Amino acid sequence: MAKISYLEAIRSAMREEMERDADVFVLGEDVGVKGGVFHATKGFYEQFGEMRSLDTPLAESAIAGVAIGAAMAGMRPIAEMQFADFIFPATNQIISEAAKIRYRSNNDWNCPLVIRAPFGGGIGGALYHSQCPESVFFGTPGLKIVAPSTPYDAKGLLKASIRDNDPVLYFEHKKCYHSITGDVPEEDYIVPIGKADVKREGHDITVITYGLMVHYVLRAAEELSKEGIETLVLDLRTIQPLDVDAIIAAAKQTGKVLIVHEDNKTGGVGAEVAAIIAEEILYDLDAPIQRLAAPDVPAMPINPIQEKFYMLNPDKIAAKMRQLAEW
Amino acid sequence: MAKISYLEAIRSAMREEMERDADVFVLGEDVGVKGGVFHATKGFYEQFGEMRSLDTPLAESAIAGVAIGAAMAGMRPIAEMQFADFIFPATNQIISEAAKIRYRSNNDWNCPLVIRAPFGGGIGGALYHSQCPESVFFGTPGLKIVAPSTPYDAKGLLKASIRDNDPVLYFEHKKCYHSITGDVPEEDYIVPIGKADVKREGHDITVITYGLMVHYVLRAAEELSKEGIETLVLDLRTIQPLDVDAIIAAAKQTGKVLIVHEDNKTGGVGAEVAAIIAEEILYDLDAPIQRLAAPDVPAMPINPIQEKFYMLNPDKIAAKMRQLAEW
Amino acid sequence: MSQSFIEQKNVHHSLGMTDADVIKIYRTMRLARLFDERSELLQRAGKVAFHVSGQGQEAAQAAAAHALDLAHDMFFPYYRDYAFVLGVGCEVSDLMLSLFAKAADPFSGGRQMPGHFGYKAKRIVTGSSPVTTQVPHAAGFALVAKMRNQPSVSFVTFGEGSSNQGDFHEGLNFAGVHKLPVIFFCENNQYAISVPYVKQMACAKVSDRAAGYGFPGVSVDGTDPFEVYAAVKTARERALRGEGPTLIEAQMYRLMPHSTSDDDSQYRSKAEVQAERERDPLPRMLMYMMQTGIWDDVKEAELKAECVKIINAATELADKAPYPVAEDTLKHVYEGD
Amino acid sequence: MSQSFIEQKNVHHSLGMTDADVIKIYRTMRLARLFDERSELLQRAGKVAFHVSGQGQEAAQAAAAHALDLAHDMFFPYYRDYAFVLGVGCEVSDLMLSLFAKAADPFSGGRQMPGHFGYKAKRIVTGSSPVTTQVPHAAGFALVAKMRNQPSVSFVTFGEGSSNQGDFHEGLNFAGVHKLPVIFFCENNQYAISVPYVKQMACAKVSDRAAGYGFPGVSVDGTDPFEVYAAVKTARERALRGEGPTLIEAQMYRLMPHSTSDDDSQYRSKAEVQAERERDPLPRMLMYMMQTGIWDDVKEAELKAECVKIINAATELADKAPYPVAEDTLKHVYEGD
Ligand SMILES: Cc1ncc(C[n+]2csc(CCOP(=O)(O)OP(=O)(O)O)c2C)c(N)n1
Ligand SMILES: Cc1ncc(C[n+]2csc(CCOP(=O)(O)OP(=O)(O)O)c2C)c(N)n1
Ligand SMILES: [Mg+2]
Ligand SMILES: [Mg+2]
Repeated sequence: MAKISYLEAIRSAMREEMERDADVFVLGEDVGVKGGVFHATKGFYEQFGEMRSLDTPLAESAIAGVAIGAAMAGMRPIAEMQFADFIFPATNQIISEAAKIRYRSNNDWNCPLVIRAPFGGGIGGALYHSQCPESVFFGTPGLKIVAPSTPYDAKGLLKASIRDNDPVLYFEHKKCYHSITGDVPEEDYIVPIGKADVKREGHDITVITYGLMVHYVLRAAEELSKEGIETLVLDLRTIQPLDVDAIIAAAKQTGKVLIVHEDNKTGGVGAEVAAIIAEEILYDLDAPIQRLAAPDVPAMPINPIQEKFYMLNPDKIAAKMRQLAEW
Repeated sequence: MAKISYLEAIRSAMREEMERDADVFVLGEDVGVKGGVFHATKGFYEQFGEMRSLDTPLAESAIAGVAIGAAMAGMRPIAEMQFADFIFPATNQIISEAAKIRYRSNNDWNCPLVIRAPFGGGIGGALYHSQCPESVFFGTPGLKIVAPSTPYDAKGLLKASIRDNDPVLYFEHKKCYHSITGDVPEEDYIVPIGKADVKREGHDITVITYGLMVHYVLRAAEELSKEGIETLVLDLRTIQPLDVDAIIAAAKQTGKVLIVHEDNKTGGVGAEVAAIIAEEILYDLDAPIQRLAAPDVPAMPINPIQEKFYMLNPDKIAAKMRQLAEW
Repeated sequence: MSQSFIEQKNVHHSLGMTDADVIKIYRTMRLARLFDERSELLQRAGKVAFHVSGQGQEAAQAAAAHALDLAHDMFFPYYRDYAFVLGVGCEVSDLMLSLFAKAADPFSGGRQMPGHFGYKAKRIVTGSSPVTTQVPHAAGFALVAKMRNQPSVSFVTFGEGSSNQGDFHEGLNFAGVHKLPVIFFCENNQYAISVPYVKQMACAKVSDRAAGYGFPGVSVDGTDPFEVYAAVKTARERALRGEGPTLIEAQMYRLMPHSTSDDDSQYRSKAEVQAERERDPLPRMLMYMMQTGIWDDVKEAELKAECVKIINAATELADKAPYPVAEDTLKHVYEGD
Repeated sequence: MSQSFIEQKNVHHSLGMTDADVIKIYRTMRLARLFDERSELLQRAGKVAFHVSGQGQEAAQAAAAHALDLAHDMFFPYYRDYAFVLGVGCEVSDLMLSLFAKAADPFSGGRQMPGHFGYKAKRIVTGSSPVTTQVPHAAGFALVAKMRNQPSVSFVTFGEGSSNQGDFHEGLNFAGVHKLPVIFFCENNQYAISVPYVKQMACAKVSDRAAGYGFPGVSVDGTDPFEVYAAVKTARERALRGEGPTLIEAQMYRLMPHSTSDDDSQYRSKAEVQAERERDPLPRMLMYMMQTGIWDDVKEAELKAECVKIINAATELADKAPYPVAEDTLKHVYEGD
């Protein structure tokens, strides 16, 4: 075990997969010579050469589209969207192409592609360097979507994504890059796509979340624990396909469910989680299914006052959890 | 009152608004000389001239982007996406631009744009001429989204959309164009955005739906009525912002809720509707909140066997409604 | 509007083509045309729902296919490319099964519209309806060919209207920067559904666009199979030498309405279409072969009979073939399901 | 690398410009540079979080602004265009309020990053971060000018890297087809963050791309305000005559790292940057004015003092200005909220 940062987990997952499999390569804006604007691919250019850490022109639809072509040709490309906010020019390639290649060809072709996209806010990134765009792609069958919260999950899920034979959107939280560190095995491992993880056991209330919010929820849970309230924290890890069994089990365990996400509330992943619970185990519930999420405004402002107002934090989450516990 | 088709309702709404307001114009692929591939703009070229029924190059991002520019310049453009399936190249313009213009400029600029997009299946359109893409845009604050089911609503909502000072996505169901007719007032009227409509009263079960499915649900409700089950049918009409009050009232009325949509189940609008109900009135429910929707596959196949398997129909809906009633 | 190849007797020899090459190209054109005409009939008879025609575009398609390496190159055809896919090894029965949306359709198992190709065994990459998405894919395959040092060229086609999409620009630019082995082949049939060339773009030729990507653009008479063949051969050799892509614009005319759902009298005159029929590549190719002496009425009758037999057999096969099973709708969303 | 305008004494007269015109452009450049340098300092001092620099691009920006009609034209600047927005009427205090993300920021009320302009009263259309989305908007405004027969030209800027986006292609094509009054102004500063020109596109000049849209493309020395002024004037007149758009490429160099978050030593040498400092438009413009006799050391000192005073006042104002109110986060999603 070694303690590494979330960013290093991502970098080492890619590096190890590239060392293991010559078909793996990265492409994107500034991923080559510079090693990525967040340094996720630092050293790759030197180690693997230009063609395997490929600086592309500033054109996301081409980055996705060329990667899709390369994936169909038998490679395992990792395409980087510099910020998740800039994934939208590639929407057509992702939704009309990557997601539908296996299905439309009746299994003749497939598309083993990973698209990495740094997402999320709280870093003074303003409207266009802070977004959580997962709900745009969530609900498009054919895509897998992951959003790890810890270095262990980040590394294991990225390896699983690279080895997956279908397209995976890999949302990595920018604010976790340096602020979150954790133990990671020295040896090769994966975290399977589609499996949620109980990050904390508890019998009073259940909180279901993913991404940066996992850490905020855990902090809030610490706080509540001092007050005698024990929280089960389920980290979805994979957003699509959702781990329905784990969601049901976690909800049943306490009968009181809060779903927390950084993305705005309406139409978010939390809606589906709530709908699943309401459909499957309504009678096991002891309280209405609650959601806590960002307000329904287009994106977070840059000034610190409004960014803070927009973003959730452990205090806001703890308040809502307390309410639920007292229900 | 005159009995007109759903398509004629759309066409006459545009024509009347263009006659009323010189700032209204249409643009899109084949909307000019040909009058649109579905003839929604038939006669406009002759009546309003080339500049107001503008044939564009085959480039959806430009259609949206130019329309956004024109809208900011003070016009009221109606941009047609030839099929809703082809809206995806314009995603960035819609989500990053149209939706955020008012917010990011702190109310200095706004974008009174309508994007019309024929959506939905059951017409042998295969994977790429049948899709329901509303869930991709649903949950993006700053956008309004409507999806009318009747000629009355289609006309009234299109007029309201054109007069709205914010961007509206107007999803019109291709299969309704000729198959659905209905009474429409001779005089000018609008249907307000954001208001759902009870299309049938009932005290046994509640079905919440929109688009083509409204008609299928009504047919199923007829059927069930013969069996003594009376269904309240709520037509959302506007998908964003959802009419929360109407949803809550309709759900409360019977305590048994089924949400039906043509779009695939996971991450659909139905998830949000279910989540709202589970959050607001859990204790008023007499049954789990059910959803009936398309299977989670990328899109419907063209062959009639699988298209039929994919699409909902009154029988499949009636079966599910019966189940709910007997709960 | 060159009549040149008809007037010349041995264009094909000067290009290093044998008589058999010419006959092969002609056969492909003939087969594609007959398939196309049959499809129109089947649609009108209500046997199939929809057909999108490639009539008028067969010379360019068949000649291009013949100029490529079927063992190494990768193909990204668009929906009118019946002659092209026949030229690279598809059977008429494949096309018919797709037209009838039957389970045995090798392109999609009856899932996609007709004209949506994809057949790994034939090196045809799966395509979709939203136009031009295949252009970056072709660059992606070419990138891999370059990485793996394989003698493979990506050959991708699209209409002139589609050259206005962002993906055209981004795909050509990417290929240009990395000098990838791609042939971008624009079938300029003058219309994007109802919109004529002048309302689609303001440059005189689609090939003018190549200048913005730093590689050659050429325009050829797309009704002249020899011009097309030569251009594709040249582009292929250039690509294999590592010199990068070429944009070829094959100028032609869409003889039929956009699809069986279209009424072209809404936007163009019968007279215009009639005049363009003069350039129909099929009779002109026939005339060339007759004049060159490699063809005669007997051979033509034989070929026609053979082709009709193929079409009839394929139609019957496809008509009788089973549809996919309903529950299979759920298959192949992800690996293993 | 033309030194021409410095060597010539009266370039500006030959272009019909008065001495006052030249001084105005210079003043704008000077003010922008000082603002830029101050912003760097403020960022390093931790007073503000982020700055994106326009150093090296001021000549092109200031000269272009001066060639436009501030009462009729519409402006679509990109994030480095401080000199441009100052040239069309913004105050340094506007820039500072935006840099500090204060409530009184006229561009966004403290919502957007610095360098994200938008100010209806100054005819500046709101912009965003995803590059090139503004290009079709500019065509949209120009379409409206054409419909309403207004003497208004859309002037839109972007980096050369951004000319690889689909929206560049689609926007220019649309404007070309409809001969819209737009000036597409590419500030080619040789880098897209770390990616140098040759890895971005394979054409020799960005202006080569105009050929694909059927309108003129010209490349000018973007460090020469007179070349830029003349090109913009010509393009504007052409647009007003109804002859359509022009693509202008102003060639220059980004003297600073991409932004305060960037370390440019990761991808370019100090020597390269040093060499390019020779072309810094500011000292060269000063030299021109000195040589021409319209400027002297005293005037220079006065101007500098005046500018510093403006910058100081603006900094103080912005520093002390209040942030937006937390709950206002919820405002302006839709009309009336
Ligand atoms: C992205 C997208 N938008 C719209 C359509 C609808 N559509 C199908 S074909 C076509 C015209 C294509 O014109 P062109 O590229 O010239 O090819 P042609 O049909 O003339 O061969 C259009 C608009 C589509 N398939 N994809
Ligand atoms: C669509 C999109 N992708 C990525 C980015 C991140 N990004 C910001 S600036 C930039 C480089 C822009 O280069 P260029 O267009 O040459 O302008 P310059 O910064 O050199 O002035 C990139 C990649 C972005 N803003 N938008
Ligand atoms: Mg065409
Ligand atoms: Mg640049």
